[in-house]
Amino acid sequence: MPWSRITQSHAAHDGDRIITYKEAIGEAIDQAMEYDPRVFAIGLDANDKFGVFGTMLNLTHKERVIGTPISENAMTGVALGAALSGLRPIMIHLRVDFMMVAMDQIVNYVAKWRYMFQGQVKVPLVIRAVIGRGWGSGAQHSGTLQSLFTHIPGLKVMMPSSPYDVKGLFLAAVKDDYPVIFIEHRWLYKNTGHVPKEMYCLPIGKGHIVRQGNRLTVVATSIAVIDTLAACKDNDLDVEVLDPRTLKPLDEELILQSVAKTGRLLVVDYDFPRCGFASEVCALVAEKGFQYLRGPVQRLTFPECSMPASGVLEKAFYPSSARIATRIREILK
Amino acid sequence: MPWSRITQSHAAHDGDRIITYKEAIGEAIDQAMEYDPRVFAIGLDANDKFGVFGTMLNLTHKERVIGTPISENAMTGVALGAALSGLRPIMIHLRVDFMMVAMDQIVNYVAKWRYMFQGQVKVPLVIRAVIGRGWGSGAQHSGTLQSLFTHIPGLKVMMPSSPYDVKGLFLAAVKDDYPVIFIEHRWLYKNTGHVPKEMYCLPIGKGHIVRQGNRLTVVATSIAVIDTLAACKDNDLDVEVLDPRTLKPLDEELILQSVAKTGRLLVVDYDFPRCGFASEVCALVAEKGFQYLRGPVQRLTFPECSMPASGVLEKAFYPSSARIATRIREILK
Amino acid sequence: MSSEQIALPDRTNCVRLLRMMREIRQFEERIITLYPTDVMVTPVHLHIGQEAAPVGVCAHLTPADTIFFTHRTHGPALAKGLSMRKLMAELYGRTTGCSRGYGGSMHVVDPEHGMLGSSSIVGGGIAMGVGSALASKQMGRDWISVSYFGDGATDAGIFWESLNFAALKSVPVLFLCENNQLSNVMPKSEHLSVELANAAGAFMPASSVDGTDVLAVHEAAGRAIRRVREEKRPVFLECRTKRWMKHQGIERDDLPWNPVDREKDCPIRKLEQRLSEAGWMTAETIHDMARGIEKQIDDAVEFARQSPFPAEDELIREV
Amino acid sequence: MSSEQIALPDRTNCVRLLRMMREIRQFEERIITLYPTDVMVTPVHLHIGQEAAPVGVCAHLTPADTIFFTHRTHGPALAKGLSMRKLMAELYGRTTGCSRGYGGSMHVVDPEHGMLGSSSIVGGGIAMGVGSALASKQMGRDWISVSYFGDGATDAGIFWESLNFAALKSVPVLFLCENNQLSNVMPKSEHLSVELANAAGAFMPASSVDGTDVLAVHEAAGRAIRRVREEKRPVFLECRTKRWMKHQGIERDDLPWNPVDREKDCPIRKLEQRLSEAGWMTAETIHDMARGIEKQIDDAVEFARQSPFPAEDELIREV
Ligand SMILES: Cc1ncc(C[n+]2csc(CCOP(=O)(O)OP(=O)(O)O)c2C)c(N)n1
Ligand SMILES: Cc1ncc(C[n+]2csc(CCOP(=O)(O)OP(=O)(O)O)c2C)c(N)n1
Ligand SMILES: [Mg+2]
Ligand SMILES: [Mg+2]
Repeated sequence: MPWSRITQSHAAHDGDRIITYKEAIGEAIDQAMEYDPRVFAIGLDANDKFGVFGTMLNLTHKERVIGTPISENAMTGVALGAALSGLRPIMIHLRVDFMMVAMDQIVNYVAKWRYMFQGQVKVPLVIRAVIGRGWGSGAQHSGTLQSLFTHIPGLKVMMPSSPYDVKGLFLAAVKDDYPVIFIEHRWLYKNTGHVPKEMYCLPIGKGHIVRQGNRLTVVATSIAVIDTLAACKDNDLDVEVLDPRTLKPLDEELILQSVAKTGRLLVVDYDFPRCGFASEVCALVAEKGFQYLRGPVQRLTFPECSMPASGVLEKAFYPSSARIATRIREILK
Repeated sequence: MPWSRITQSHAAHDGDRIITYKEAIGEAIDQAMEYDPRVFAIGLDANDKFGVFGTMLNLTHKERVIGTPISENAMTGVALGAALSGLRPIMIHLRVDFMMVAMDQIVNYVAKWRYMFQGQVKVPLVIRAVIGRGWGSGAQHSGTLQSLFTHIPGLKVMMPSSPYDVKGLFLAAVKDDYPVIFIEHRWLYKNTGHVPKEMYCLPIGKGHIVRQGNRLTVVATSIAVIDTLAACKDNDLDVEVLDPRTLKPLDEELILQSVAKTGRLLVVDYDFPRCGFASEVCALVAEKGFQYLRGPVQRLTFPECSMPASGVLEKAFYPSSARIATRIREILK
Repeated sequence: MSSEQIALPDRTNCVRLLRMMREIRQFEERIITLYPTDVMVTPVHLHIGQEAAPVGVCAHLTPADTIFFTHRTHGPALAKGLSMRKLMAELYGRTTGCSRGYGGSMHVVDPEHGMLGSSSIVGGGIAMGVGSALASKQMGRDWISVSYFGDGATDAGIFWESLNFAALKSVPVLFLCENNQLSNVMPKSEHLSVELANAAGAFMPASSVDGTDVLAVHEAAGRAIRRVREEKRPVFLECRTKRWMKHQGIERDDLPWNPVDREKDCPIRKLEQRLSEAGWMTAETIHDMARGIEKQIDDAVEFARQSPFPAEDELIREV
Repeated sequence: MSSEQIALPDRTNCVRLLRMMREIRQFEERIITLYPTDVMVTPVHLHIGQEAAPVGVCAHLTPADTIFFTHRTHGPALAKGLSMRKLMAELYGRTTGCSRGYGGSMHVVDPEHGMLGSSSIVGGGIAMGVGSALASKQMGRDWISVSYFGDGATDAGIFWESLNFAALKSVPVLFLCENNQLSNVMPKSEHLSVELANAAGAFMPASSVDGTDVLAVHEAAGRAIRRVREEKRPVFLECRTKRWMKHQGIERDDLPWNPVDREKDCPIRKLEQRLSEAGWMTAETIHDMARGIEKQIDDAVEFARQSPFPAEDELIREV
């Protein structure tokens, strides 16, 4: 299965076809499975009629989608064992919260296996984690948790924000011989964009300037990219918006270059604040790009509490493009 | 059980009795159990003849130490259920790595319970996690993982470095009606220090300047405090060493005050680097103390890989007082 | 044992069982009416059709007995004593809700009635029930605990770990599996390869009962709970039920592998018929009961509606 | 079935079984000799006394069959085909070790012989074995997989989850429990409340065998593995063994609840006696065998000693 034949595309947005984020991920899964018979999907409710929020409804190889019991820890071990034995599993979690049940397998096994045995066994395993927002679901069903995974050496973490990126990164993830945590925000699913029909892989660890600007660098992840762009557009802000696309490996250089130009940094990441991805990027810049900084680095994240259920509190909890705009204006004042 | 009668001690080192760290934690457990019949201990091998590395060998109330099967996830639920029902459990893990099996309970339950139900139920649960160093144990038996826990809202995280602190903080943890992750580095067990015989609680969230200095603030945790002090002493460095003692809540003010004086920050934390506690403190200072900074913030942590087994590699992996000294001298150059 | 063989308990008890089942049913039917108006912004997992299980079990529990259930909260919560007002207000996201609006439909609490918090992560509550029973034993008290869960939860390792620990330490807990043969849309045959009473029987006394028949549940649960209380040991009981509604939301289920006979399988009808036969209830007294419950629900809705939302600045509390 | 009732397999096979058991025993006895000199800086969990289990099982496996074991690696690793050189070099922390010095005693690998990595976290490897069997089935191949674990691992939820999934999907995996009745210093009665073959029997064919008798193991494992291969389904087998050494390290165990009769319970003696009786081995041929193995171990030690340590700058690789 010469995945090396798949184009490595660096173009930002080629193709003249416009499809949704959901279609793009679905197409990537379908193509990966068609292209390589070793690829299969496994997960709780992955094979049911809802097709993982519609992303896996129209697969050519439905027979390679395996439903599972509510046994996330063992299922991760099963996927790992299958990966070591010659398959390329795509494991699926309908909510990232359920991955906590499998943290032992993820942290102690999946992340460490390749290192512990020095590449004599490879771990071509992609774990899709769908994230979303509350709608009254409360603390146990609203996690994002990218920072936890980014903390663990041995895991790659991807959080694409556009249909183009989600397809190219997903295929890159399946092609890769390291485990990848692939985090998809469900509120992106209906978004549209240019996506080539053919298979392509984006380089892993390359970020992307999604908006040019001079006075501030905003590093944003996943749906926060969309909210930040809206904030900048609506308010005509002279701000550079950078989407790292993969949280690990991180495109440090691109971030530092941008801050070298703007002199200021805001990180917008929808996750808990302490020891989070926003902390990481701030620390990186204050460590390696200190000389560029003209003012304090800043973070915009979830507050330091779990997700509440009631609508009023949810509104207070979640960042938004309005809140991003306010913060940016304060910084630029 | 009026825990409020227990002194709140702020003195740095009172008492004329010198005991080991191990004895101090043992005494704290014993006194807590004697003082309050609701306190009990539960954990795998917690009741065996090794007595949790000797910390629980001489308890007055051995009958309140419950051994468990290798079922860390359920056992955490058991401890939580007991805590909600009127007891004050001390849960014990001989290695922090095993807590990954229980991450679902820790992240989705223990951390969220009090918030989700707005204090109508309280979670007086202390989870002791012993950490250590490799000695050829390899990647699955050498974790430290404080950053993971610090990331999660709803958990307090303590990492005392001295016999005095370990006793005072442990009693504060047992007294507290929030869950506490209590991390003890095994290499501290033989260290000695002044420890009062009577019960006392240290305030939760108050750090501590363990060495005064002017040219650099080093924030260090657990055994890194000891290594940093050795580095400073051996090299006669004009460095301020700050032990936050609790990683969450964090004594932000003390850190900012110190950096206001020294203008420079190094964080020494023996954990993985990305989205780690070192990142957090660097981000904090670059965000709220930017005006004080005269140079880049810096981190000294584990490298970005799992723990190797072979001695040579272990030596390369672990920071040491020598390496801390080198880094400090570079910063001060 | 099938319904007909079971002797009716005394009249007061029977009427109580009926009323409780009707409260759950009618409460949820009201949710179905109100839900489309978006006054409840929280996912709901309805209990309609399965009322016999929580009602038959909770009839044997005191307020001091604890219970730990899962995302499908309304049935066991009401049966264990949560007030309709507090539950409705929680669904409405108000400060007067049982969880003060922070929990939502899946996360309810009521310490006064032994509900120390429900979990929407499948499985974990089972262990909490064991922990609560351990506490009772440690403290030398006489309340017991119930771990209440669905068949899906038995897939999870924590279920087996909990059985093992409870048996090892002999703590007074009832493992109550409400087996509706479904985990979301998956039939039991796809998620579980054992008969539960059989597999659990390796760890402790275990049995199975028709969970659409409240008298059968009442009897079996009575026996099981008596054992838990008297012998201070764990017991497992499975209630075989049918889920009438979709896993989540307010629509009727239509899975081909979940054929529901809303006449035959209805626990409320079954009991009403027995009570009519016994001459203890008539169409009229039943109607009166239903109307009384409707009024109670009206009151709960009104209470919820009038209650305040939490304030934005109360977001970071109790953390 | 006890040893005497079991017909001896053919002579070549018998000698092979003996040799393999002796290799494990003598290899570990050498560890005991060398360990105090600190040439091996890694915790060891010795397999002495339990050799019959891995040897009797692995005799039926091909190199393509996969196996997933736990912290007590040496027995199953050698029995499955790991070379003494690679294992010794790993204990010495050298680049020629099976895990290139990165794994240590508890983390060994040898893809050529179906060892895709062992885990020192108890339990998880069981699921990996199931996953590997799933892969074989998915790919339409004919190798099988073995999940190899101790009695302690059956406390863990992942064991039960794995049994369930393997049974649901009918994958070709042998669950092999090496039950030494100990989890660290805890007797089985304190950590597990069921008889394993009984409890696992709810999920799949399950049986138990005297794990100190290699002929008994060989026969039972042969039967079990044949079923796994032919019926392409999971089977559970328990080998009841005795741990002679402390859980970890090089001392003899002395727990009162673990009385060991080093004459009667010795799998090597038992087989040697049968072979002597059959006239297939004599004191002399046994002695020769032992000396041959010693030479092999000398060679492994020398190989390890001569091999280089990893370089410091190779720390961050394959991550
Ligand atoms: C650990 C975990 N995995 C997956 C889910 C998603 N989920 C919610 S309810 C449910 C089905 C539960 O079935 P069962 O336990 O039988 O309860 P029922 O809904 O039938 O009452 C699933 C899979 C979850 N909540 N938690
Ligand atoms: C999840 C986890 N918890 C605890 C431990 C510590 N531990 C290592 S080996 C062991 C006992 C294992 O017993 P068993 O599975 O019977 O294997 P044996 O040592 O008897 O071969 C324990 C508790 C661990 N490695 N992993
Ligand atoms: Mg169900
Ligand atoms: Mg054992």
